[in-house]
Amino acid sequence: MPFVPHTDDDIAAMLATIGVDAIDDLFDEIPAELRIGELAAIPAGMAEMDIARLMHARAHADGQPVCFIGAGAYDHHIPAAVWQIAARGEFYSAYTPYQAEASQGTLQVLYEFQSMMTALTGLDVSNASLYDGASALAEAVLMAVRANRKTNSTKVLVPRALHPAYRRTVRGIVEAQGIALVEASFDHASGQTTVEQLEAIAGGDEFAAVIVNQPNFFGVLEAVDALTDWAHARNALVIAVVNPIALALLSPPGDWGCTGADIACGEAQPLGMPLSSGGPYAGFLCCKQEFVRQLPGRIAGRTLDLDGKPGFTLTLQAREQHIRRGKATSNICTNQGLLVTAATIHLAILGAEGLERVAAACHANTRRLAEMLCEIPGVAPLFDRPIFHEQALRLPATTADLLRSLAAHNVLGGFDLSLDYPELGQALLICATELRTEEEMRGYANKLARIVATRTQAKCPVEPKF
Amino acid sequence: MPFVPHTDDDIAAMLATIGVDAIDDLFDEIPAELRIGELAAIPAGMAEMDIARLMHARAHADGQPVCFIGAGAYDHHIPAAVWQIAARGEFYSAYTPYQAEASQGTLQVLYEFQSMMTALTGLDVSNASLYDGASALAEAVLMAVRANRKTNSTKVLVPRALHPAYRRTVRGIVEAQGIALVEASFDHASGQTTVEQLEAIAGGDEFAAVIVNQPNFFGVLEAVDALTDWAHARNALVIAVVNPIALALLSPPGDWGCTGADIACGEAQPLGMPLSSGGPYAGFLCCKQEFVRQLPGRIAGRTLDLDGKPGFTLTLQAREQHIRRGKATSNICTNQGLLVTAATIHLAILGAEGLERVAAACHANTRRLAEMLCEIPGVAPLFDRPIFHEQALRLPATTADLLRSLAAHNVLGGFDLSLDYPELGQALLICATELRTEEEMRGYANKLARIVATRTQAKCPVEPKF
Amino acid sequence: MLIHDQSRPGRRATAQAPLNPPAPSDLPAGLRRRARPNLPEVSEMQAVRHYTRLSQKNFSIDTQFYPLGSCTMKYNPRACHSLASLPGFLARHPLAPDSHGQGVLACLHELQDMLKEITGMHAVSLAPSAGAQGEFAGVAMIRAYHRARGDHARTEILVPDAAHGTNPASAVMCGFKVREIPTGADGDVDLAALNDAVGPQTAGIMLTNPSTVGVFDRNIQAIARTVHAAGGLLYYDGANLNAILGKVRPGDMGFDVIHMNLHKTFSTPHGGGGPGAGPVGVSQRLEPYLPVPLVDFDGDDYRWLAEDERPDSIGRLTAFGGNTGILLRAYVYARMLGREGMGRVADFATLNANYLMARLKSAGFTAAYPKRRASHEFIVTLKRESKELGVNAMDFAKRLLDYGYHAPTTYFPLLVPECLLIEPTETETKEELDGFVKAMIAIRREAVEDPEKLKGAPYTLPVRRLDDVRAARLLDLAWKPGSNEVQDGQQ
Amino acid sequence: MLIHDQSRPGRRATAQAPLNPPAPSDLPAGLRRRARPNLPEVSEMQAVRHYTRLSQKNFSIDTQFYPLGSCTMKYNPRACHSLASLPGFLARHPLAPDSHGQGVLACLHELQDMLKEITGMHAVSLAPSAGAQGEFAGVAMIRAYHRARGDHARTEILVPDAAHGTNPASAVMCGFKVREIPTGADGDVDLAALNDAVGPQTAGIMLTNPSTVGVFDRNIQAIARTVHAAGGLLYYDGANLNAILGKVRPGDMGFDVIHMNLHKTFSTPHGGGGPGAGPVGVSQRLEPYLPVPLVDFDGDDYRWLAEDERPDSIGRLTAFGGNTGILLRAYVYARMLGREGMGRVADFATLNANYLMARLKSAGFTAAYPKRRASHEFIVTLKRESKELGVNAMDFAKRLLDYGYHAPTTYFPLLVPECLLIEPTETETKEELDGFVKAMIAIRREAVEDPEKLKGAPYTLPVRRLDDVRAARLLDLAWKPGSNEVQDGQQ
Repeated sequence: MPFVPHTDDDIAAMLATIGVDAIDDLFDEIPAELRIGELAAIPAGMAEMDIARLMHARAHADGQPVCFIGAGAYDHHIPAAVWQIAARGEFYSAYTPYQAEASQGTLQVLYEFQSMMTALTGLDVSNASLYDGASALAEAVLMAVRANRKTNSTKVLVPRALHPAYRRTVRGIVEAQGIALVEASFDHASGQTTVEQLEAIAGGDEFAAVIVNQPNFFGVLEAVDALTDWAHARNALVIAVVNPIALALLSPPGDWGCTGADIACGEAQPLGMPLSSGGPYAGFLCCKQEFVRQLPGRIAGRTLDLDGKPGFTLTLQAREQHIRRGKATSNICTNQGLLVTAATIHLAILGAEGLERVAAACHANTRRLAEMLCEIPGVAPLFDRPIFHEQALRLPATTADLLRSLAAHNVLGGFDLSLDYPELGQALLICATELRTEEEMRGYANKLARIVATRTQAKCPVEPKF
Repeated sequence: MPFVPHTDDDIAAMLATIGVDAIDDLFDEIPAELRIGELAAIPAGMAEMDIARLMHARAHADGQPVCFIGAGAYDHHIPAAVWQIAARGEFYSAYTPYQAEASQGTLQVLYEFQSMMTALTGLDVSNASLYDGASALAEAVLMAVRANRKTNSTKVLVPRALHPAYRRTVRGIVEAQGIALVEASFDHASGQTTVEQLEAIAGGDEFAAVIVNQPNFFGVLEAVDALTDWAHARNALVIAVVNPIALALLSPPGDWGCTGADIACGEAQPLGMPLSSGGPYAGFLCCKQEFVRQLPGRIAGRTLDLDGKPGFTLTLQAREQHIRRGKATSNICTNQGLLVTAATIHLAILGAEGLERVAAACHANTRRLAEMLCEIPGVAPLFDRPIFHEQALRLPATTADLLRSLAAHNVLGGFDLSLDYPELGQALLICATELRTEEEMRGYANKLARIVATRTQAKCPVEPKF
Repeated sequence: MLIHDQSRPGRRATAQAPLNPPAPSDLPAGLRRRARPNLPEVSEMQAVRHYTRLSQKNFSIDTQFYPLGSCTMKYNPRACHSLASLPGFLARHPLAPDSHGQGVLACLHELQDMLKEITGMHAVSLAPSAGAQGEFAGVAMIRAYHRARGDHARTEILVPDAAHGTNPASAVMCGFKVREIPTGADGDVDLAALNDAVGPQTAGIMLTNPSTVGVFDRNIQAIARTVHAAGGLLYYDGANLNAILGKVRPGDMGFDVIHMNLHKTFSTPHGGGGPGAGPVGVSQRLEPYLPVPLVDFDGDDYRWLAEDERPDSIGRLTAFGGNTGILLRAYVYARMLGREGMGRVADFATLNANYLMARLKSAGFTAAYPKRRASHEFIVTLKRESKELGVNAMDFAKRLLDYGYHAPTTYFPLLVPECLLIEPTETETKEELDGFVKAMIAIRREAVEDPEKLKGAPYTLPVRRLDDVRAARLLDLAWKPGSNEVQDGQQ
Repeated sequence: MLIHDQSRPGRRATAQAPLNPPAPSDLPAGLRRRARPNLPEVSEMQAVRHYTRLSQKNFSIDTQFYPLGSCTMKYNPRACHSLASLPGFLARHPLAPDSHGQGVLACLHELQDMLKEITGMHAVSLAPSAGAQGEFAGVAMIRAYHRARGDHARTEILVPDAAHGTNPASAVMCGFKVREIPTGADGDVDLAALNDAVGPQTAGIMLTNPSTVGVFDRNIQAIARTVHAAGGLLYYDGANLNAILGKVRPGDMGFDVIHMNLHKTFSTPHGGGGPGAGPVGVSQRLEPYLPVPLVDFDGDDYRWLAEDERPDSIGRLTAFGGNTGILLRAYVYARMLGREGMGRVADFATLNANYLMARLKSAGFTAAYPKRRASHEFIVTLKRESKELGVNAMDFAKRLLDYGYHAPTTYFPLLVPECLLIEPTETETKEELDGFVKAMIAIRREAVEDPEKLKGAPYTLPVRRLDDVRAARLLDLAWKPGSNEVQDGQQ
């Protein structure tokens, strides 16, 4: 009986105390016709050494290709200390800190995380995490609609240059509440979302909020000050979607425009979370002090104990579902606490300067890789504006086809923009984090050059008909 | 400055407090002509992410061949819990528990380890570890010579069927103290060390101790009761060398013969320590109560505190070098504490029944593999006696050559007995632990069959000259 | 002391960042931040020491008995962590092609299949990140189902008063109104009230069975008939699935949709508040609406199915595939348990709960539903103690911490006054349960002899009882430079 | 409570052993054990909880300042642990062929080279498992050297009175007699006494420099000349190498053989008492005698050299290659430090020690060698406090634990009465040192106001002061069934 400590003596004594003859008697309130025999389709149990063998083989099967995909999840160095500490039983196997006195470790970590996220975003308050960046944005949209007292609008302006999966996630989560998402395109030359475009699509309508992401999905830097001021001028709140590594170098949402963005959210994965096929990650959500009571999710606060000694506790729980039920700011309960622990340790170890170095190294590597790839005939930057940390490229052949060939050589060449943005033609989004070496980038460029050459040659015998 | 926390302000303030101008002034007592410039041959420092890349590549370079070598180090399953707990900072980064009150964790672990080792060996007391099995045996020999009050002999009888590396290690460590090691051969048909052989080599001489190992290096089971009684009849102490996994099933040294072995030692590696190219492992050393003051190394004891509450402390330190200096029982200071922690957790998790299952599975796998290999023409058991957990085989071609070919196919086929025991001809020692699957064993047998066939065929054109 | 208080300008863990990155001089000055963010500047050792010491201030399953009702705090096998953390799994980018993910996809597909078998549902999606997101997805599928049928009148979701707060919150997030159904005196749903409540406006009902009062609703078949007859669907909140694993299946009870909390029943770590994983299972008619992504297997290869192949899906709940690392842990756990092990979970979780209830009853404590079998959990009400001794459930809870036990869930469910909801789980020993009973008796004795002692508890933890009112009033939610008016005392 | 006290017959962590191994019925009955060994029978969770909680009862570098003189308790970088624990390294059998070990051998060979450069020696063997084994190997090489020259009269090893106890013990293990050399009043070796002691019977001298009294022996060149002139060799005990890393090299000082404690200078973990690693370096004339195995590199491949290729070697110290996993940790640490980082170790270890000594002196404490520079450590003598206040060094040490600091080394070296040997290491912050000074001052104030308080310390640890005399008298060294007369109190 794996993980069950009962001996035969224990069972006999316990049944006698209860006053029944067999464990099965304890299920006698379940209607007999509902009881099942055995779970036939479940395989027999395995010893740890056997499941270990299976899992090693499967992990091995996934390979470890050289990864040049970013697109919302980034292959960063994680200090060895981060998970050695986060995986300590006291963090790993603790519950939500409802009994504050027995959870000061977790609670102080949450408070420190909140402190770090407010420092990074330049906003006043932070919650203690949501599921991921995309669902955090959905919560930000719901929050903005609730919080905007200047308009009654339930419309939100969403840039098309926002991550496609984010746009889909937000749509799925908020539309049931009658919120309308209006999509604003981008300038096809610059890759930027411009005030002119917003103006054109907005017309005379009111909006509860405008989403501004920096950099945008193409890696292009948006004119965040202008966009923020435009939104505020129309009484819309501004929701910033930002990459926490980029914030080491870029203007924080709290500084955008004349009065700053109102809400900032994003994906905390770059802060110490392994790629792990997409999760667990953590979404962060910060806002100005005036909106704190609309902020969903758990929040830790500092207070005093009976002896006047400082301590930490979950606070503002009256907003949450376990108290306020149907009237809560969100249904979220379990969040991503362990990932927040990792992110907090990660940020403490790196500090502002470390984070800045990571950001600078990623940026330099991506630019270097783009340079190398652009030496290949037909490969060129898609947009003419400054980028950060990701670069969109135009390709001379079908992106999907090129990526497939690269993958066969164990290179993951980037994100295929052509599917979500058919208007861009054959296009690719690349990213080279600080972990990518010159050699790996050179290897990618050489392989792509050869593949492109094959495709171009292959066309030759067919094309010169005229 | 990796791992140095000093800021410029700190340095200035500290130098001012000391009353010097520069850190270099603190080294002014070192004769100037001895000061060096820089360590030119040391490469520049690396970031963690860079050394991580290098180490991943090197670990990968070592491959993960399928291992059928035993010969003193065994590829056993280690529960995931063992090292997740042993590597906790409080165990990993603590010093020797000299301040007992601040080291109750480590001290209780040592006491529990000692309790487990005495249970396994059937002896009264255990120390808290030595470096490895071979050096533990060297200490056991020194101890036996000191402890034997019935003879003044400094001779020790060593079976040739003992691990060759153990024999070499013991020789190197004890001979400087004038101890003579006398080697006793084994019966070439049975692989056993017999009383007759001992008798023949011993003649009328006295011995301080006789070493008995069970199973012996060939995996052959020795008649330990007879050997023990023979030694005791001649006033020699008996030093048992045993495998702790085998002790789950085999008679413990404390039960050997009429009065039991006096000292037992061995390699604790099978109890939760990774193979890791040979270390760190841990040697264990147990003995009868009467010899406790001759037992080298640290020992934890249970006692009471000022409030009468039980606690643990290092005890009998008066035997040790830091108190007794040149008159100590040994020079050992640092031992293998962290490995003992792992072994203790490992034994607690497995328990006697778990250990028994591991032993039975290893034994069954080795027998099964031997069966498969013995289907190959020319491969046969080397000895005719019951074995445990390892099996010696006769081969139809040069062992080293066959092993090299197998290794090229990523199979480590066993230990080449031919080098240390030329009298055995071309011979191989195999071991298949509980981790080896039927498929892996079948793969080994098929590969060896093919290789043997090639060698035998290759001989044909050359040999039939007559 | 906060990590921020240990910060000194210029200190840094130099080994942890790239050594000499080129300056990003191409970034437009106007878009760059003017000042560095105020993050702590500490050495690597300071960070390690700080967070190691902080961890020691937590209770956890690895250190204490944690009988927190409705939370299923059982042993998290360490192998689940190490095997889900193999480099091949950790390094895989979520957008890597399926060709470079056959290992992880095989695990996920088999997990889908096992969860179908366990729950008796037709299909499973692993996408939801936690229970509440599973609830959202489930209710969204109910909504999608009715809408697809053109049945726009169904605007109401029924929820028992004992339900978790997430149930009504999730229903509201899906645009529904919530109608509460009372619990009968015997702990089962009040059938008459249910009959009165159902109608053409009923989209569905959300039920936990065994319920949060710790009993199995004996009328579940009648409830299913009633709701189905009215055209509504049944939603199963899987928070208490541990109680019935291998004994009875929600699908067989008549449920149309279910979420599971893998961080409860499948023992993935709670991590101080998460992550979880909240897969949803559905009957055949709801299958088209499952959230994406799903894992498909054609006999040769595994692959993700996304929006383009699942046009009727309620969509995507997070940017990528959900909490994959947690799903891998659940997979390892499920494979170690196997067929036999799963039934034993329910057996021994139930045995432990009934034993603990019997012991506490015979020690003079009041069970809220004394005539019912406990499921895997049960409620003790301290109403009498509160009245007679002036100490409440919270005082008991805080004092238990001093005895080395985590407190049970307090003041939930709301319908039982001064309640402790106690869930011992199957992984605890009889000795541990006996120790808990001993502590409860000792605390009641203290309550008689010195009630003030309880009101001051805890005494042995890193802090005494904390002032929640002050926390909510002053809202000190983040360290700011110079904001250290509240500071740790030294030693 | 011992793990044994939690044992119940038949309980077991079933996932951890093979499920259905065949019975070993072929084992002769007479050789089988009659009864199962009395090992604890517990569940996996019980073991995890027990050892997790035990760990919390330790002080450690990861949790406390640990200024234990001569032990170099500095930060153990976590990367060293994770990178030495990569599956490829852990899975490698010690007898696997060199073809399947080029990765690990490359690391070891480079480590040999780095240690040569750091120490100024001609060749290095990584074989010794710890410092004492390194000493044994070093002295054994001295013995082999003299014997090879037919110089059998050299039967004596000189050892200063301040030396670590391992020095004389190792010399005796190699068959030598030990002659003690006194330390002068200024902390340096008494040169006159040395001159008197050397002679044709002198095999060598074992020195630690900086010595265990925390000063660099300024006469080291004269000592070397004296011993060499008498035909003896110089052995360098590398316990204090941290103090001079990158500043001065034992080889340049005139030493012929040296051991290094990688668990000190190269920051591998102390692990509650080990494992360590004690590589030995030698000058050219001792090179043939190095213990095996050694790692050789021919420009293409790395390979182990063993007895057959090293006929004059003193031999093998353990069955296999030594503490390889520890050597890998040291390698990672050395590569992270690099050329610049190594010099900084000595710089800041020395800065911290001199700062702490200066602060304690100005707070009124007595340095044993007040006119000398501290090396990386220094001695405070509490002789005056002992005489005037009746509290001794041990009382200070125990009371420091209550203040959250591990005690310095007490009563070593033996020649300084009531001494505390204090080594802060380079990885501690100024704030931590200041906190320690504050605690020392506070404790002295307590000693004045309430000396009994100190004698009862510690108060805040899992146990009060332990009775060592009882421990040595009653010798309770192992749990035996029914032997629980000494039992933990509950709660």
